Amino acid sequence: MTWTLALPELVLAIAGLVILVAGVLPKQETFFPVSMACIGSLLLAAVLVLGQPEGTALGGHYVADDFSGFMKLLAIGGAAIGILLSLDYNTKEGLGRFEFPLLMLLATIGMMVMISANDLLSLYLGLELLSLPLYVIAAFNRDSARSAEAGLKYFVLGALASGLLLYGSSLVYGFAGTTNFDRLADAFSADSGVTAGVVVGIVFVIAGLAFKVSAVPFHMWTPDVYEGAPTPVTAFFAAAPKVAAIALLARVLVGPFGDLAGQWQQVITLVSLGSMTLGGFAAIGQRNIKRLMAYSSIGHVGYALMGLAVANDVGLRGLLVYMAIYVAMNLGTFAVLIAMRRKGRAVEQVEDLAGLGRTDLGTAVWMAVFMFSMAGIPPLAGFFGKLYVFLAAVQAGFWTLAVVGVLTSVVSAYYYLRIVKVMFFDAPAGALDPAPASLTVVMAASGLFTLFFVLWPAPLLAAAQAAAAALLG
Amino acid sequence: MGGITEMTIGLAHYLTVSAILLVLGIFGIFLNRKNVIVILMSVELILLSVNLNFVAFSAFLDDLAGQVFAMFVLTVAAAEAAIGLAIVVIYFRNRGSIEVEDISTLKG
Amino acid sequence: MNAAGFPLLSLLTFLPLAGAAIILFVRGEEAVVARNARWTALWTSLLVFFLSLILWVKFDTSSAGFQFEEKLSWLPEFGVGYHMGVDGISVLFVLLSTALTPLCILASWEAIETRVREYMVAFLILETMMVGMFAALDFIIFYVFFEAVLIPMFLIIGVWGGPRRVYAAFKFFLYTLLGSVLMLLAILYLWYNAGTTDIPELFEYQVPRAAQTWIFFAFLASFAVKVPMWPVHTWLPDAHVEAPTAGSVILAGVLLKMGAYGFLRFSLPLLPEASVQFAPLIFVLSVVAVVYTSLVALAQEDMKKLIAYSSVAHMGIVTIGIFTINAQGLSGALFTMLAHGVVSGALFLCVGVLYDRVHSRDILRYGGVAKIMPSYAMVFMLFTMASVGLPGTANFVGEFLVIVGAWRINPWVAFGGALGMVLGAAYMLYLYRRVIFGKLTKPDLRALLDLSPREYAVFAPLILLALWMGVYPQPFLDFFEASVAALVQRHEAAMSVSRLAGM
Amino acid sequence: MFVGAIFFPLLGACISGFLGRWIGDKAAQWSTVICMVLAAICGSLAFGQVALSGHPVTVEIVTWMDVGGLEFAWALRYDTLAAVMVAMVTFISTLIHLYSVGYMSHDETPSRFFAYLSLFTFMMLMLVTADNLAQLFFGWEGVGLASYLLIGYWYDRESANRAAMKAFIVNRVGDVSFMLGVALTFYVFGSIEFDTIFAAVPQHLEDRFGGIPALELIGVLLFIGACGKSAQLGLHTWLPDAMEGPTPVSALIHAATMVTAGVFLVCRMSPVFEYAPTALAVVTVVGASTALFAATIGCVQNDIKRVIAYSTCSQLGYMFFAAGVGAYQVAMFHLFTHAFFKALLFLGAGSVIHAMSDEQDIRKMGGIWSKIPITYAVMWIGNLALAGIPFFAGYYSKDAILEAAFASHSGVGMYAFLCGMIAAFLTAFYSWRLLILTFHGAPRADHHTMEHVHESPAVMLIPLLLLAVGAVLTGYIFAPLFIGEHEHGFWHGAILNAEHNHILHAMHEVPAWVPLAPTVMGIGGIALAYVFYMLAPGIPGRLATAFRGLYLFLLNKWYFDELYDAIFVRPARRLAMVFWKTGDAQIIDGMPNGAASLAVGVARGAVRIQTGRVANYAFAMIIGLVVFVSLFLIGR
Amino acid sequence: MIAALAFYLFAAILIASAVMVVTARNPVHSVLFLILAFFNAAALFLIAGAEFLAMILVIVYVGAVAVLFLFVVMMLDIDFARLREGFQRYAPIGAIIGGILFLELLLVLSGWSFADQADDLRLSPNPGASVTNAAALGRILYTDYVYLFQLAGLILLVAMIGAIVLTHRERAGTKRQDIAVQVARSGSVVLEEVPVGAGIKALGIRRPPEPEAEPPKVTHDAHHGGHH
Repeated sequence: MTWTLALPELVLAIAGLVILVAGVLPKQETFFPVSMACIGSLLLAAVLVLGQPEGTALGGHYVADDFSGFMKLLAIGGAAIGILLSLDYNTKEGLGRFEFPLLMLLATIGMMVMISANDLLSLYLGLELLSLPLYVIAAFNRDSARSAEAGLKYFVLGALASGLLLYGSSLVYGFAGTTNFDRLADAFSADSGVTAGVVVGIVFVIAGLAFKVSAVPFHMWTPDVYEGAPTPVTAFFAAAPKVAAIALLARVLVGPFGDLAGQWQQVITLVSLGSMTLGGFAAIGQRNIKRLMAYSSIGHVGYALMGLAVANDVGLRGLLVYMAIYVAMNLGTFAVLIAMRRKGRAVEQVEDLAGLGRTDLGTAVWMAVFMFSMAGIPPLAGFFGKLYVFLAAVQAGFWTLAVVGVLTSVVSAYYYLRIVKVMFFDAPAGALDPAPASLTVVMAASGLFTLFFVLWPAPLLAAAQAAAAALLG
Repeated sequence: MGGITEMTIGLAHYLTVSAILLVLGIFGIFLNRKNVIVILMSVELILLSVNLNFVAFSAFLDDLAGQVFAMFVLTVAAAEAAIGLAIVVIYFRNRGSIEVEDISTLKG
Repeated sequence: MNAAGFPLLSLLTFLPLAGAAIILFVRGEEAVVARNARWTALWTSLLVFFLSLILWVKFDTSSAGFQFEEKLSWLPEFGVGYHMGVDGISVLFVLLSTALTPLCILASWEAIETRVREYMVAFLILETMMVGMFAALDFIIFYVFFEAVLIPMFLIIGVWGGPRRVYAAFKFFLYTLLGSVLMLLAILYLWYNAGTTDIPELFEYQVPRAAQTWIFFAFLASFAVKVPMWPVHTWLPDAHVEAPTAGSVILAGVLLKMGAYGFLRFSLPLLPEASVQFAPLIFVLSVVAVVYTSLVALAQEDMKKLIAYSSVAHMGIVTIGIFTINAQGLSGALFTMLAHGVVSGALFLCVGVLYDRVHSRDILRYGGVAKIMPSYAMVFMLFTMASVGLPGTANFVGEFLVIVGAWRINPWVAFGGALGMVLGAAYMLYLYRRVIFGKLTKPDLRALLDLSPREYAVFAPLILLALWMGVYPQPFLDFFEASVAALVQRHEAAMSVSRLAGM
Repeated sequence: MFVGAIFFPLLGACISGFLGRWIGDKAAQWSTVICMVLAAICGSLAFGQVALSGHPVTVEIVTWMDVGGLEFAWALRYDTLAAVMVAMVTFISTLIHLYSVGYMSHDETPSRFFAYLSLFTFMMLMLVTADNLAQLFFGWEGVGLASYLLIGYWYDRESANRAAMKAFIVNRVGDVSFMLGVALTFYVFGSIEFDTIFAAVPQHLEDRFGGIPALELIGVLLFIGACGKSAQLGLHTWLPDAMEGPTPVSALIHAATMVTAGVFLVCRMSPVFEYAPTALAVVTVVGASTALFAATIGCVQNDIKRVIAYSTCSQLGYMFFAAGVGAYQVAMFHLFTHAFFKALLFLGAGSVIHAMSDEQDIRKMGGIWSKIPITYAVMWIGNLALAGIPFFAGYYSKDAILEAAFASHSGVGMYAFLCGMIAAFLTAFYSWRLLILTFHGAPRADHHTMEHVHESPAVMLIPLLLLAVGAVLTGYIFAPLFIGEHEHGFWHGAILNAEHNHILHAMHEVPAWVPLAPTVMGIGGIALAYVFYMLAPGIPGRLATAFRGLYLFLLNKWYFDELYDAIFVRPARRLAMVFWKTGDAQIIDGMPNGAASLAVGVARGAVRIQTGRVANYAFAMIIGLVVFVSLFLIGR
Repeated sequence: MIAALAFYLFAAILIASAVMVVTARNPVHSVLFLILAFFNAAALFLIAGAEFLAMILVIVYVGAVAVLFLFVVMMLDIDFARLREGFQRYAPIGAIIGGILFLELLLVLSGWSFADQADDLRLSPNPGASVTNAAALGRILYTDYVYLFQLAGLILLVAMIGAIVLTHRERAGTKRQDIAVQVARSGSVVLEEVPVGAGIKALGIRRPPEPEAEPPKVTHDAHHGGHH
């Protein structure tokens, strides 16, 4: 058994245990060193992922390929930056406890398991390993009713979703007699076709996963949880887990259920349409910027799923590129949101950004870059994300998706612009506190990526291309 | 073992029971107005129905994977219950109530 | 490599960005920063302008092909590359952009008092986008620049604009965005069907007849908004009114040309059959635009709004010219675009002169200005007449050619276009009469100073251009000649092929 | 020489316009005058060389446009037609410049005035020497601009501004037609250069455009353009209002030169018109009608300048119908003589106004002939010429016109003849009405004004005298050249009479009463005026009350202004408001604004689903699930 | 036959108790019915031949999880009287939706059929009567499923950390030895007055702590100095 294939996860798990012990023992709070250690081990894992060979291992439950490599790097990156983002905030808000980065680390293991899942069982366990820490950190600010409510909602609905996923899995298992993806693919490629039962099972599975990516109509938790959870947690939610869930969705649908594409495409299309539309409209009236970002992320998932709905290499490539760009600009945006403090208190209304262009030009410029990018205005990275999914949709003749996509992107541009407007056009509402270095670095890094992606998009595209090819086999 | 095949109880029976449990669980989640713990219990019901499914399939396929799956589901369900209850506890500490209707300050 | 011997177009495109970067790194006291920003922006834009004169000198007017080409691989496996180049159709617009920018910066010298640094940066970025758009020879690159213009312009309108700037900025942004995203779909379709987005290569690709229709409308959605054509023109008056003077100048001078340029560059060569089929629609819309917006202009009480509506009317002439698809019409359209760029830009500057002094654009607020500002009155008169299309000024040449060209297609279209001459005279003279002529009854106007040396410096080049283009337009026309001829020829070839296929 | 004649005025305009503020008014004025003198010398020399010696020249300056077969240049085409005009324009313009030095001596910005005046002259010269339609249009619009500027010269007068705008816009209406005519010309001939067109006319006789013979259409379109400039019936409304400008302007532009551009155009395009009989008929009818129509109005106007303005309008009508019946030479001749005596009349009127302290209403004048004898004398000469009294300039040309009209033997010709005869009678009548009311009778002005009545200075009188000489002699001197025996050598092909056109011969062979008739009519008109205003001053008033309707009709200029106001101006304004307030602000903007509020509404709706209740959320999930499952089961 | 009867019996009780779980007014009753449901499910497992799972269900689930529920329900001093009766407003339509779902499930489940090659695709076929259920599971659990087994361990770890991090509090009253502080201690003794009654709500279950009023800092030295 070539257990070494799963070295990144293994190393990360061991690191997690070591850090846990190391974090518990000292008397004083070990938040900062533990965070750093977590980031370090994540980076180590990233390096290991880069050097990971391809193959299947551990009883066929684990698979490593270009796709998993791509998505894992994305997820790990998102997680590492997520921890980085939390440093300052948590300290100031009194959430500076070492369990926080550790839970993120464990969640990251869950993501990696999900991404590498090659079996319904590892899918489920990975998902749960991701979800449980998320439930906890959503409620991490335990003295805040909002945080607790966010955690509770997320938990209840998450449990329901995983119940549905499981029910679907059981039906699939019941039909094919196996939970292994490769074997499932064999079962579904048979000429005799599939029964209604298994198709229903697949719908249940899709529903469970759609919950995790917060796609309509399984998105309802998103705004509430985004708003209630501590901001760094929201940042984390919006980035890494989404990547993992999308990866999982792609892997499940394209892998074992690939031959049933005709069946699930319409579901994904509907989900994508719904998400884009809701993401476009619902954020318009929002005043809480985290809530706004929640709707925005729903919309983005809709665009990404457009690539999945197409279900070919172009579409998957678009999906992957989209997710990569989405993660980058999202982290940058949240770096700005986390930096939003006035006189030591975190603020999160859109109006609190008023006049930022005058009081803190740097932050405002980055924020504007992210907003324009999310709106899909070239030459910023967000445009290219959209470009590739639209290309796929147009190419495959998914005109409804493409047209609705571009139209909702115009609608959504409105609320992104509103933020720019508030920052630049409105009179200052009092200066925000200066952003700590860690946040500035994240802003600048993702800002630069967003700005200059246009110059050299080829590597990302090539990687996405390879990953898509790997997924399609 | 292996006596299952001789029985008159068909797969459909199990599946039907499980489906009823599932629907009951779902009802418990979205119809009840009482307290959150009941929702958690409904989740348990759903998981139970899933397990029943797995076990039934496992039996009729004569395959152990289903049982293993069910076992893991049980494990995870336990973990989930622990965390869920912990969250309920802190929620209660904050609000002094766990009524379902009250959990609605975040909205819009 | 190209006639200049170095990547001239890229330099022109990205040099302003370098200037913007320099400005961004200037720190210090606000006044010092502002001064530095102004000078840096001015010198950068002047440098760009002088560099762009190389285009003027070295451009081979006898060739219809693309010149000063540059190619870099960007996404080779997708058939997308960084490809720059100009032909007779685009070269003068590059020059127009580079020429107007320094003037705009000069015009904003004192008008912009707050956040000068950001303003100048936005302007230089805007220049990059404009030049890049006209020089791009790859559809995706084109689209990138085409859309990116929105960002600086949005900020310019929104930050330094008038009281309703937020509404105007949003309207401008969303309107144009809505149009362009539909075009994006068409681009994507072409991209994957032709396997490339390189414009010269795309020209080789024959778009299936069935697809032409909807691609045409997708392009129309984008370009019509940008032009703007009736009835999607209402963003323009709002944007113009609220934008700062220099913003209006650029908006009228260059941004409006982007739509028409798009028609010329893409709709005609790529979709010959659809262009012919829907030309009547365009004609109807254009004639309506000419008459309708001219009438609306007549009723305006805001100087800028009036001129904005006049822009719509003039652009109606341009679209008529484009869809005549003959040498006169196309040349006329191109010339009108250039002329309109100069003249309406200058008119906005004229309004700006008064606005800077009185801070009102209300026509009724003025009267008898000629008495105290005779030089200004003269300049304003000149551009008023140019806008009216008096022979000997820039606009006439273009309008004349368009009408001659349009007559060959349909005399009624020519008549409709020509009606603009009467109405144009009506609203422009009405404006002039109310602002410049009349009795000087407003006491505070007596204190106004005539044009300052800086303002002379801004107007002088425009006056020269307006007259030069009117009296001796041939040097400009020479630039288009070969390219327009090639365009017409290609179009006719395509039409004859399709006719053969139809038989 | 050829270039100088054209560009000296431009030089003068630039000096005066741009440098006027630095060099002072005096220097500016005189520099323009000197430039004009130089131009006049050049013009006369050119006239000598081209017209008298018969050496037409075309000076090409530079290519103007060359677009896909549409090619033309800036060029000065000196044939006799142009040379006549150049000489006449430069000469009269010089005199008027001179006159203005005196007339405008009390003005605030004379340098501006002289700049406009010279600019106008330049544009006019460009017009007449154009060798293609585009350049002609350049001059055409250029004079329009100058006219606009000069009419609105006193820009703080509301009425002047209005008049200036009206002039420009009404002209523009004609110009549209002109432009279309040019476009059609290009469509038919593939060129708009005169030489090419004229040479190609025979090949295009049968061309039709939209079912109409192309040449006819060209003719009509160009003629409508000419109507605008020459204030013919329908587009004449601007001319009387144009009298808001300073009097020299009225003399130069609205009498002698610019307004004749239309006639010039028709003559210039004679090779085309010759083959467009219907167009010519239209020209004739419109011209004749205008001649009569304007004359009727002239009889009741009270503003001294307006009377002369309507007279101009009427005389232009004569020219047009002369051209309309094919007698282009005659039209040109009348144009030529008319320039002198009409300029004289206007300047004389200016002198009167000057004397009367800027009073223009003839009802408030009278009894001043002895105080300004020279002015009185030249006014007499001018009126005699206008009325066509033998041996004055007008006699030769007007007689010839009426003969030509009679000789054409066509229906429209007879109509023209009839109108012309009546108009001749009315012309004489209103001329003497003017003369008598202005100079004779009891002084009706107030005492103060009367005390200040004085003769104008020499700088104004010299031009008057020179013009008076012209008004007396030009007819006699130039008649043989223009329409007489030397006609062929003189015109040298600048005007084409087709083979079928023998009008110039036919007009000499009319019945004997025809040449006499105008004189009789003229004398009759004078007599009537004498009766009405000298012998029995009560009659006009009684007539006015007796035929009140008619009187008001005439006084209000046939209600043309009111009509246009009702048909065009007010509806346009109303339409403009409707388009703006309803069309743009509500309907068109309604779309984006409506879409925006719709989006907000949708957003509210979407947010309302987000109740915050877990159970609802779960419910939504289940609904989604059920929908998808159902879709699948149904879709399978 | 007996098995069938047993199945029907247990299934009926299972469903009935499940209904009671959802509908019972008192959450404590719900938990108890849940336990009953588990027992019956375990019986069904037994009938299906999954003895080990049945045992686990009873021992682990009923013994730990359900009791945990019970514990929490009892611990939170819920005002049962206030608990709302009945269902959500949209109960009818909800019921319809649920009914549709149920019917659909029945539709697809009643005619269940396996994939043709399901037999070949099985990962861990039942070794047969020679091995007990527990042994068979044990054999594969630590070999084929070791990866997942470890993952499950991690999940439990997460649950542990999560439960602790959420609910565990450093109570104000407890004192821990902190050597560093002791070493760094300077001569003075600082006493703080603890708010009266803080310890009543034991076990850390209490309302969110009111922002504690700054306790009046009384320096004993000064106090002493003042009196003596």
